[in-house]
Amino acid sequence: MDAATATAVQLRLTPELQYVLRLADTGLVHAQRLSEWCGHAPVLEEDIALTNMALDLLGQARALLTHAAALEGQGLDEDRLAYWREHDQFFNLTLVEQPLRKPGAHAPGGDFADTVLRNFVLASWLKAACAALQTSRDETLAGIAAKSLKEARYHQQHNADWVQRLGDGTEESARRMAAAVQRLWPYTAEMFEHDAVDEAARTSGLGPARQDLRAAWQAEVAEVFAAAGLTLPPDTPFRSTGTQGRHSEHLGYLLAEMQVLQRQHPGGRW
Amino acid sequence: MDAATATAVQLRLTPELQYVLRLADTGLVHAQRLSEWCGHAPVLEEDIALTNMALDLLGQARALLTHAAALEGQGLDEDRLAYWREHDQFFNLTLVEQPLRKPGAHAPGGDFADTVLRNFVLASWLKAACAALQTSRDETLAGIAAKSLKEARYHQQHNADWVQRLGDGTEESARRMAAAVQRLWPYTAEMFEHDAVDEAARTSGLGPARQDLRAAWQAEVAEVFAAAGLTLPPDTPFRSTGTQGRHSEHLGYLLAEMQVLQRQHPGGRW
Amino acid sequence: AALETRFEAHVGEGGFIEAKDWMPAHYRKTLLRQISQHAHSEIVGMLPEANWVTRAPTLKRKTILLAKIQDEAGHGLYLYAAAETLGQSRDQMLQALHSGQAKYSSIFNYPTLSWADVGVIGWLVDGAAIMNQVPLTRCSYAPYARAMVRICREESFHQRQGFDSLRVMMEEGTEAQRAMVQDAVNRWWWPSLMMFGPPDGESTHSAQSARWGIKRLSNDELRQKFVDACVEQAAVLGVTLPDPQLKWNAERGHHDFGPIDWAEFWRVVGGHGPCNRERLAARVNAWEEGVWVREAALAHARKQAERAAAQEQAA
Amino acid sequence: AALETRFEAHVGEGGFIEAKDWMPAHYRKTLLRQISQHAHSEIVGMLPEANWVTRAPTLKRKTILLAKIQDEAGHGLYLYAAAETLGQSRDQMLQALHSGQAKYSSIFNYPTLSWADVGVIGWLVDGAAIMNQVPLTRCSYAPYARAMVRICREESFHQRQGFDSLRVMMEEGTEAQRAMVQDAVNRWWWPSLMMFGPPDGESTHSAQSARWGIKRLSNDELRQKFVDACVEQAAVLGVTLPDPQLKWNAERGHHDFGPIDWAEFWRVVGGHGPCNRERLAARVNAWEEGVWVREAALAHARKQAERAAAQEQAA
Repeated sequence: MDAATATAVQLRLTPELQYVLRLADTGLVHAQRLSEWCGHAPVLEEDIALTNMALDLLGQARALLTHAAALEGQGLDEDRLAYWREHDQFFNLTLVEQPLRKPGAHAPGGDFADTVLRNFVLASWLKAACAALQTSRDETLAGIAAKSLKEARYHQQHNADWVQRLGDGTEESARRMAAAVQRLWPYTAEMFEHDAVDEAARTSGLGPARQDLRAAWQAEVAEVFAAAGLTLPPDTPFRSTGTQGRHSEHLGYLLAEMQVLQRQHPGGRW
Repeated sequence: MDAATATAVQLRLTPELQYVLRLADTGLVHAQRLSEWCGHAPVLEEDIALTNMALDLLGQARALLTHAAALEGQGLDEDRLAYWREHDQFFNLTLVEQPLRKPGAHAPGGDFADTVLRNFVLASWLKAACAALQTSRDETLAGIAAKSLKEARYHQQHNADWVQRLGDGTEESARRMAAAVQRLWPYTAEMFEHDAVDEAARTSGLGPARQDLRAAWQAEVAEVFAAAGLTLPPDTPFRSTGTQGRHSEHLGYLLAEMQVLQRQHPGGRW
Repeated sequence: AALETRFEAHVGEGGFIEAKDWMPAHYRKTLLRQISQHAHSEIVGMLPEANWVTRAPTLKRKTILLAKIQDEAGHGLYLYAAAETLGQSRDQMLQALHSGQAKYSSIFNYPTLSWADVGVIGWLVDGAAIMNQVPLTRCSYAPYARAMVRICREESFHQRQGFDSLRVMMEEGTEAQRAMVQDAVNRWWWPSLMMFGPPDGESTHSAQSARWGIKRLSNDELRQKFVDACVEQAAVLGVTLPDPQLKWNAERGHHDFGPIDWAEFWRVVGGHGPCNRERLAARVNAWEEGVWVREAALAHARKQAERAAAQEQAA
Repeated sequence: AALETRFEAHVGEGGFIEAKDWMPAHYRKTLLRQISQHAHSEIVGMLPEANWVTRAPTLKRKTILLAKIQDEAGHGLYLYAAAETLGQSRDQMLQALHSGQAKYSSIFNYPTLSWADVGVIGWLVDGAAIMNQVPLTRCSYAPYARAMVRICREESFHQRQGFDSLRVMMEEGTEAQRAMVQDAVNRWWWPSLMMFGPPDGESTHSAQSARWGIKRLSNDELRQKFVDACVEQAAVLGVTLPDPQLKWNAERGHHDFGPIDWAEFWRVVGGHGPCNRERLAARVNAWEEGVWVREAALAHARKQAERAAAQEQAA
């Protein structure tokens, strides 16, 4: 990229592109949050596991971003998309931009319970999505989904085990896990909302609408929660809207950090 | 500024310029850290006091940066200096870039004790510096110093009162203040180091060498520490080097956040 | 009862009530709730702006924003002080806020997503607040009226600075900056209209509030005034207000405007807006993390008092 | 005594010792200290690199860095496992690290100030580590030797990736990028030379270490090899090594180089380097913040065992 192309990306957005970016950006942003754990996990084996999940999701995100760039048709690539879009052109679930280990500028951080819970809930969702995406009319997407499905199964299992260890461990870990559930739950509703992007995807055979994932996800989460002694909170009217490009106050800071070097060195080669 | 001037600044550095930037950048970075407290102070009156100190220091920094830009002679201004220099061209005391309220990426944050202590120690140093700078051969610098001196006296008094309240308050506050002293002390040595920049300033009458400030500072800090029941830690061989342009790992993150909008909107008008 | 009759007559004639005057219990309770919730609004309102102070794009704008946030904290102080004259301590009021019992202006439950939001908050949110507050400068409860005079003056200044910030971006800025301003307007317009409260038909307590000089114009009247003013200001800025039904009605002498999504209003007021949980959590955390500080200050003050007493005895 | 003689003979002939073999107490103690400190170095060494992972400038570089950090954690695992065969638990080793008793490679007490530091760490720091470690692949203690084989292979890969990252910036990058690389080299060169330890004349334990196959080349020999290799690599990159006395000496067949600031070395080893306190604090905090997690895992495992036992009894 030369200095002339080092400018903010304005997407030519279509429902199809937005659908793919929802998946790509969710993986990218969650991988970014997970990488904050490097060197800080409670035990060395989990440092490796968290980095492993970050690598898997980053790999999926790269494949999806590369594919999105091809769909978008302006000659973009994975890095132009990751480093040169502004917040309102990201379409990740708001859940994954929430502070994880590190506090936000004006919000507290979370603990290991928040992390394994978010990993479990997200992996369960991605697993359901990837399973359905294997039959996408888009062969590239289907191929990415097939590979991602294996990884999602592993992430789901690994983190389900931790949710149970912590939910049914000590009094303190149970308390922390219950608090993590309270913090996370409102953001799960967005995982199953339905809009024109979902409708177009389902209708055209691109992939499942988010609603279509709810039953399987709910069943698996309920099972693990029961084994962990956790209660499913009631649904509320709260709806996060990151998948529409309208985010929480946290994404701006995350992108400022993630994108800083490309902005400091427009036209740089790495 | 148009897009053509929206590029990284390469300073034509002289000892005189570096001397002025040491003061300017120390004020700028400390004001940035203090502004993290907006809306989070233990009591409303202290929210106002912290914001007040941030405003005073930011005002001093702006005057000093404007003057530095004039000295530098390339047609820069306060914003080109604040938003377009990289970390190795900032010359603040390493002390002020350390995490204050917000944790660093890989380092814990501090508490209110860390804040009032850093405020007190810094204000005492700035007071000594400004008192001496009133007789600078540089009339602009002398004028800025005279105004800043009044503010430094107030900041020193306000925060000395808090150091005593906390040092001689409850057992918990005493413990926290003692821990804050341990964390801060190693960074105070840099306040009194001596190099070619200090030597040139003293010799030419631009202003005091840092060493010249030690006696007054030490006496005032010792007095307040004694009243607060705090022990002056022993000196160690540790020397921070921000005043030489070689910083800790924290400045990079601070600048990424502070400079993000100008980098996202080169040529923007605000 | 005679006291109450005399009170109502005094207030009805436009008379003022000071802290030491007799007042009905219901008046005291209503004013306490309104003034303390106004104070809470100032404090919570610092947070969406504090969210951009470390990223302000020039040192001048950073200075202006820090000063604005500081003013808002100061407004909180005046208002807590005015409310305390009615017999509750600040700590009790904060307890009510932190427990979720007391409310604050629901506009602050929206996130500030770009720098332009800061200017738009100055233009629209402070604008709406001023329109709500100017009548209160003649509120019957004098400590509140006096606080409102100071606050309105400072908030007018804030509004002008916010508007100026937007004007610079629209007139001198890049295309991306203009798009940022328009996007901020799109997101803050309807919530600003909701700041005037539910439609008159659904509002409670209005009659009594009007008699006590707490509310001189109705929600809908204030809202209409605001829309009319903003249409002109939007034209100056060159932004579009996101309402396709916005249109001058020569007959009425006002601008017609589209329907407000009252479901969204009640959802946000009810706790389910974008930032409700975060705003309250930030205030609660600041309080809890400050317990040891406040306790230390008290302990130190006690020690100082004991030392002073001991010195007096020795002398 | 006879055992010891046989041991020394076996090792002297290049023989290997496994965990189950007899070994002198002093050998066990020395290997335990060396292997555990090597493990600590891997873990602490993750931190200066973790410092740049959220800011990696491309997704490919982020991937490479995450994988490198993951490898280093894995190296820590192998090495703790190897050290545990000598009779101490990982928890005990970590306790020694956190208390300041056990050391880790002092190079990690320097800050990573720019992205180029990441590439330079790959080139110089991993390069020096490999040079120190290759001889250890034939160390007499077999579990350690086997771990070193795996680690050296992975670290060679890391070194090549770091070098490649620098090469791209130097050959294809902007002037600012080239300046960033040169600045990183200026800051990491001398500390990398210090990784080989004090001059031979001031080193202790060398004779015994040599006999036990822990150390086959002296500090100065390894350092010279490193300098010679780096001069060639620096020329390929187009960077200048910050030593005006660096010069080919045809007589010696090696490059002469300038004096190392051993005062700095001892100051940093002694705890007063730029990041010593921060590195240790990060590890201690991770440990302490993880207490509740590890306790929960233990408690859960106990519950599962009790449930399994109860089920067996019922069946």
